[in-house]
Amino acid sequence: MLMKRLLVATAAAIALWSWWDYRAGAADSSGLTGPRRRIAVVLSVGGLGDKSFNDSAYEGLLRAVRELGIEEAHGEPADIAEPAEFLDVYAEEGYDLIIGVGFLMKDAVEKAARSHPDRKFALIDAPIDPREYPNCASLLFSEHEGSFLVGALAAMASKSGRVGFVGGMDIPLIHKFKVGYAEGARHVNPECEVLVRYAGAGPDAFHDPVKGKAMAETLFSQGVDVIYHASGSTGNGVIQAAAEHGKLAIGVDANQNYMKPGHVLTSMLKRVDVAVCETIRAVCEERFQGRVCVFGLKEGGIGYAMDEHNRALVTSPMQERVEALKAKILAGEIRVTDYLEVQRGK
Amino acid sequence: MTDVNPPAVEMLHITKRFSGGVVAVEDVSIGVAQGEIHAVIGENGAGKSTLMGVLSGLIPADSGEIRLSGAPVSNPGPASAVRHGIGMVYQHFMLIPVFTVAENIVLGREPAAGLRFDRRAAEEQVRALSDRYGLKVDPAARVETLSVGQEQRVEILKVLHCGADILILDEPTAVLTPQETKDLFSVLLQLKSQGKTILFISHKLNEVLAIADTITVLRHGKVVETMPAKGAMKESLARMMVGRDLESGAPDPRHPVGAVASASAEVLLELERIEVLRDNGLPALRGVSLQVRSGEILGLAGVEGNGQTELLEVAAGLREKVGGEIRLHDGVSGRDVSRTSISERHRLGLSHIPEDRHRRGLVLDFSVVENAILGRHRDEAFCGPWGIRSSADIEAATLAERFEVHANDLADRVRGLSGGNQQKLVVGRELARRPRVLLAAQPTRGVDLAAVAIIHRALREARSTGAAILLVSSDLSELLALSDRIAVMYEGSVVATLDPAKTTEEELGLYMAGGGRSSAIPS
Amino acid sequence: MNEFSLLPALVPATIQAATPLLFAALGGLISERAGIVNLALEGMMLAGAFAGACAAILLHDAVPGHPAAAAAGAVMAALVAGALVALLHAAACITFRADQVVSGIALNMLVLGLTVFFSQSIFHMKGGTPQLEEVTLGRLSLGASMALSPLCFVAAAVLPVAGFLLFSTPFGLRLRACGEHPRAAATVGIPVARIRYLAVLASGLLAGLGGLYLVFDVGSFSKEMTSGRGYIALAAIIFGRWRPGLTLAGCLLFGLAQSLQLQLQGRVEVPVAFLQMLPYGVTLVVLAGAIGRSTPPAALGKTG
Amino acid sequence: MLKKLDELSVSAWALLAAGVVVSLVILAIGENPIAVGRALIDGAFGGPRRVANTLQYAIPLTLSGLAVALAFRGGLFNIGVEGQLYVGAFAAAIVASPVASRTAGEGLATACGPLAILAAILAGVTAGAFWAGIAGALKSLRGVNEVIATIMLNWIALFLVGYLVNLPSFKATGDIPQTAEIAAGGRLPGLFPLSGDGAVMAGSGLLLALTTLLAVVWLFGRSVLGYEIRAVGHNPSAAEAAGIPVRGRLLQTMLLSGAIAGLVGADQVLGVHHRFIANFSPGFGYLGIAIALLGRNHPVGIVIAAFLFAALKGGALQMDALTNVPREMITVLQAVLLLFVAAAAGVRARMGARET
Repeated sequence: MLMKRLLVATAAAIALWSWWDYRAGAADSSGLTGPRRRIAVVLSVGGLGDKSFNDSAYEGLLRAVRELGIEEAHGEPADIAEPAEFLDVYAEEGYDLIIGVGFLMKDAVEKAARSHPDRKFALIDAPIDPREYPNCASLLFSEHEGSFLVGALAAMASKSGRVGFVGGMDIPLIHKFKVGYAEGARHVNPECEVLVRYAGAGPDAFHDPVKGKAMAETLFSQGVDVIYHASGSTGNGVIQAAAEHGKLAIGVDANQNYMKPGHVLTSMLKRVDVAVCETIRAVCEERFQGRVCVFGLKEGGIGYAMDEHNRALVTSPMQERVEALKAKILAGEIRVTDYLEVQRGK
Repeated sequence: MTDVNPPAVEMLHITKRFSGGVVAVEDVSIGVAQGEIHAVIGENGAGKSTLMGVLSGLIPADSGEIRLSGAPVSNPGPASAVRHGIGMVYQHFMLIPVFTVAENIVLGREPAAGLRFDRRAAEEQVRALSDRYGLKVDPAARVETLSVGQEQRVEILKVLHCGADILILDEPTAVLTPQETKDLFSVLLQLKSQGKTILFISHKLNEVLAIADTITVLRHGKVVETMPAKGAMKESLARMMVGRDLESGAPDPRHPVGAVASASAEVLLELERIEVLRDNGLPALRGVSLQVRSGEILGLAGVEGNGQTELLEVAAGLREKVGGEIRLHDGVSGRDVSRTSISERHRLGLSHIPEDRHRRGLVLDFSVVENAILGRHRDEAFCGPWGIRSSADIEAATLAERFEVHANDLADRVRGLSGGNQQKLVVGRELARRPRVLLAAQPTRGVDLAAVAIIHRALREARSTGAAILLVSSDLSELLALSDRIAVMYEGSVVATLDPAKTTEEELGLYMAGGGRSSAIPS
Repeated sequence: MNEFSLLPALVPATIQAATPLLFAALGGLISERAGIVNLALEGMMLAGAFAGACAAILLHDAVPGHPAAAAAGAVMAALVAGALVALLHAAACITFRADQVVSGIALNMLVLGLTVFFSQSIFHMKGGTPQLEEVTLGRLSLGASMALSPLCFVAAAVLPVAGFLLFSTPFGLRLRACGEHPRAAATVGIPVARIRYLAVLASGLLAGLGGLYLVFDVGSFSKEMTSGRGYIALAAIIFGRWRPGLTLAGCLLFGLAQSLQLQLQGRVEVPVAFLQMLPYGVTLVVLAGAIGRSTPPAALGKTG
Repeated sequence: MLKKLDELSVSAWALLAAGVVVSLVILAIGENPIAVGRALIDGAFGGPRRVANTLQYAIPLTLSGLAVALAFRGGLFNIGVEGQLYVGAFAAAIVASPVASRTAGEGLATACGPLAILAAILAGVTAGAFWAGIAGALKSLRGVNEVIATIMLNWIALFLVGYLVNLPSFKATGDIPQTAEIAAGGRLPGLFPLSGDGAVMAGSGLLLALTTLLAVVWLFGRSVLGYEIRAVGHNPSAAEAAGIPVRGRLLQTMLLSGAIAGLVGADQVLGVHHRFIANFSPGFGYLGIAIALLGRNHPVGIVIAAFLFAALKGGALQMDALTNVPREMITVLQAVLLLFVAAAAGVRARMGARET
């Protein structure tokens, strides 16, 4: 009897929810004709909504849908075993290109590339040997170059001469951001101090905004007034803290300037969207090949964000100076340390 | 009495079934007049407590009606019962140990000063109430520090504080000394004189005849008769309770059958200056020394809470002691088993029929077979390299037959068995060990008379084969019928050791109330 | 490494880390004092966080320009959502007499799933919401260096209120009676089920606020953002031996450990992991009775 | 026997009810529950790889269900399986990796392999038992509620292994907090091929699970230890009076439960990931609670429940990959299921209680 009442109540609650459904019309704009390429993206653990890495990759996929008329699918793994399963599912379902997002997926992509030699794969952020995996492209970024530029901006904007860095995990890939950033800051102000914090040891470290905020507040309390984060959605907390404390944050991967206008100095743009969309374009134009592609300043894969949200923060002398630095890097006059290369060289 | 005033309480056609179709009370109707003491008597399991539970609203009836002063109670439940002035003193006290006396008593109708609970007013109210009825308690004391008798006073005060006009007392004397019982009765008479209506549950006929105005006899969930107490005969009441004459085959208690141990028989169990603390840190046993000889039943009398339970638990190994020695004799020399594990004591020939079969005696969710070997499951007879052997089934079947344990299937859970069958299973299992020493606590509590007879027979048989039996019972007639000697305990000490042939229930009662310290016969 | 002393930053950081815990712990305390184990605190917090974020964003979209109204709506939504989960827990535990621990675990799973489910269907974001933009609760300044969320003060105010309610009012006496000996309470006419429902409901309201605190702290909702704080609150209750004052101490201890490990990073060579473990270890030690005996309400967790 | 069936029917009804509730939720977001159901089944059983995945996922679920159920039978609620399996996994990994990598490629590897595997399994089991034993010891010696103790220990375990795996001596080079890969000789071998070409194998973890299952069946069906554990679980006072060392049995129950949890970890390391990876478990320990309850603590029921959950997981992934229904729907389904089973059990217990 009570059970029945409970069921009725649940149904009513659900009906209420569906009535309140906020969903906009389906985003499917499939007006295109012809045989369509089918492309799948397997996102990094944490999934969509990080406003940086994953969202950026997804943005690239959607752009390909719009511009190239492909059919898309995307998977959001919930644990470390699932990326491999998603890759398998998409390969079996006959997707032409399957892109793995994030260095955590390296093993899984290699394995999938081995067991599905007739499919094309791409991996973002970690190199895969094209001689061994000819059906596999790796998409790498010169994060150190972009980090150098935002580091220079940070040092210019800092009044205390003390800038901060919040990383997700204490790992080589994040060190690459940190080292570039520190070099940029010191290039502008050799006295500049860089305080570094990491969110944690597990993949969770990239989606814990509560912790990100606490870390940023700690850094602010220690005299830091600009913080650059390379920590996925953990950085949302960093930006929030900057807004609350009247300090500055620097976004990463995607343009995060809009998140707290006036408090995000700039964002280090890592155009995962560009890399994703270009790789898809290569497949559509039948010129995909297994190789390591590096997206740097030169390729437009890396940059720093300027828009109406940070116009007031970056004065034109500052911007001129950064542009000069950028030109020097492009010209090879400044060589920013690539931490990973140093590691490999060791 | 005229019919102008409707009875204070009327219960009409009350039926209550528990799951499994067990009928607790069936079509029971009783009426209680304003200002009388109405006793409800019956054997254990006759439905007395269930009926009163229905009246107090704690147990919802399946059908039937309750009327108070002629008005039907529309929405029965504890709250409504309290509103209608019904208060019940439960057999198992409904007190909160960590609350103070005052908090317990005013709970549900607390005096308040603004939003705040007015503790001082509460204590004042309790003091006034306890003065008025002569029920002395300290309102600020925590209930967990009180004695059982004091707890009962708190319970009665609680009911009075609720403003109850109708008091229900469920076996109130079970835990009291005769003196405390006398005090209780004078309180009840005082309450009656103030116009309170009292329902009194008991199975002790003497008490009922002493205090009640009207008696209702219940048997198997049905009313046998309601009659005025004046002129009622003890024997006929007893017959109504059990449905037949009291077992005529019962041996005369003054001439126990079986081998009576001589003073020279071997001492098998020896307790020396045992000292034990209660859970609350107060002394429970103050240097008790006892010896039980082969072929002897030593009865242990005493009001509940005077240390008998603790004594048996210490001997069984279930309770720590702070002083003294326990020796089990194996024919040559006594071995101090104070530090010996329970299973080792079992091996040395000790058996224990626990006082509470549900708590200590049985695993209710185990089958009859599994319970039949509980404690003996590591014996080679039942246990092989691959686990428990099928010989356990045979053992269970044998036990069931010998002790008349009625179960549909030996693989059924014992939870579904009646209390008598459960108890017979426990007794049978413990005796099947062929113990040299048997500790028997309340072996016949709450079982039907047929089961009592079987259990008594089994205990006598064990004695005749040379076992030493230490028997604790709150049923004095049982003690007198079975024991070769009776030791009386009072406040943690043995105050007397008596010869059952030369004593009476009255004399026992005197000692149990702490009325003297002497030893009638040497132990 | 630098001349900045720990203390000025540590105090506000500890208070901020302890606030959501305190909300949940006080709720749990009330519920457990009434005899209902509340493992569902985690789910209640998460539900409060999600509903609060949704309300803030949707109201702000619907009626732009009134961030204060949206913030008020968020508070209401968090309270309602926490209460809804509490209602389910109460129904399961009290009406259906389900195992309280199991019900708590199931509800935590349920809320986790539903937040992702609905964030997907409402915002097309899996397990997250957009930024709250200008909807905030603001900050109240305390001296020069301390500006705290108003919710910190609410939590601080709820503490004595809860303490007064539990230990100084007739209602509190009845509530504790339900947790100690429900049958005894029932026999004197106390509506045990109703009081237990109210207690669990109170825990839902408070835990909902605890979740909301997190949302306003970071300005958006993200999947699993409570990350075990409901369980930590439970530990704080045990640490506090079911007393409000000591429970506060427990919450502050956990808050301190959390902020200390952030403060000390880069300063000392103590592995962060050990600082993170510390409060859990201390709770175990407290449980083991090494620091005084901890006695839960007698009827805690007993069904029926 | 009839009673057992009756008890499982509660689970079946709960499953049906939960399915109805979740279908309504799916309808509410405008999707077709039947299509979703088809995707679920296809994802779980459509093709050898998916069957293999379902099987592989059912192994840890069965084991952790057994771990929880074993403790339940002994009257203990082990919420700590998650922490225990992490500790077990890490122990197995550090034992397996040096042995296996040193002998990799050499003739010795084939000889050492089985021994290394055995040693690693043993290490995992021991470590899991030890971790559970802490809660067991606290329970039996100090009367500490094991629910809270195991929750605390879960956190400590997570931080501990998270710290250890990042130590230079254990961490493999690279960005991921994981230990070095175990060489082929140190891994659990494939058991039998599931696809024609032999590319998809059923892991020999299946054998581990089966052995454990049979051991648990024997433990509670016939063994004296199991009898005593159950007696303690149902009525510790009576067990004590019967001469059963209650405290010892409580500790042993926790040890055994933790040992099975450790086996889950060892299986994941040796048979699936071939290394320890931080945060590898998708909550096997917590799912084990749901599975034990759904399977009514009965080994057969647990296997059925574990396969159900494993199929749901595989199907959910497929659904997530190819439809608009988020996979958290499965979490919702499991939660509702658990709630219904718990409520139904409560109602039955109340109806069955004899009040006197």
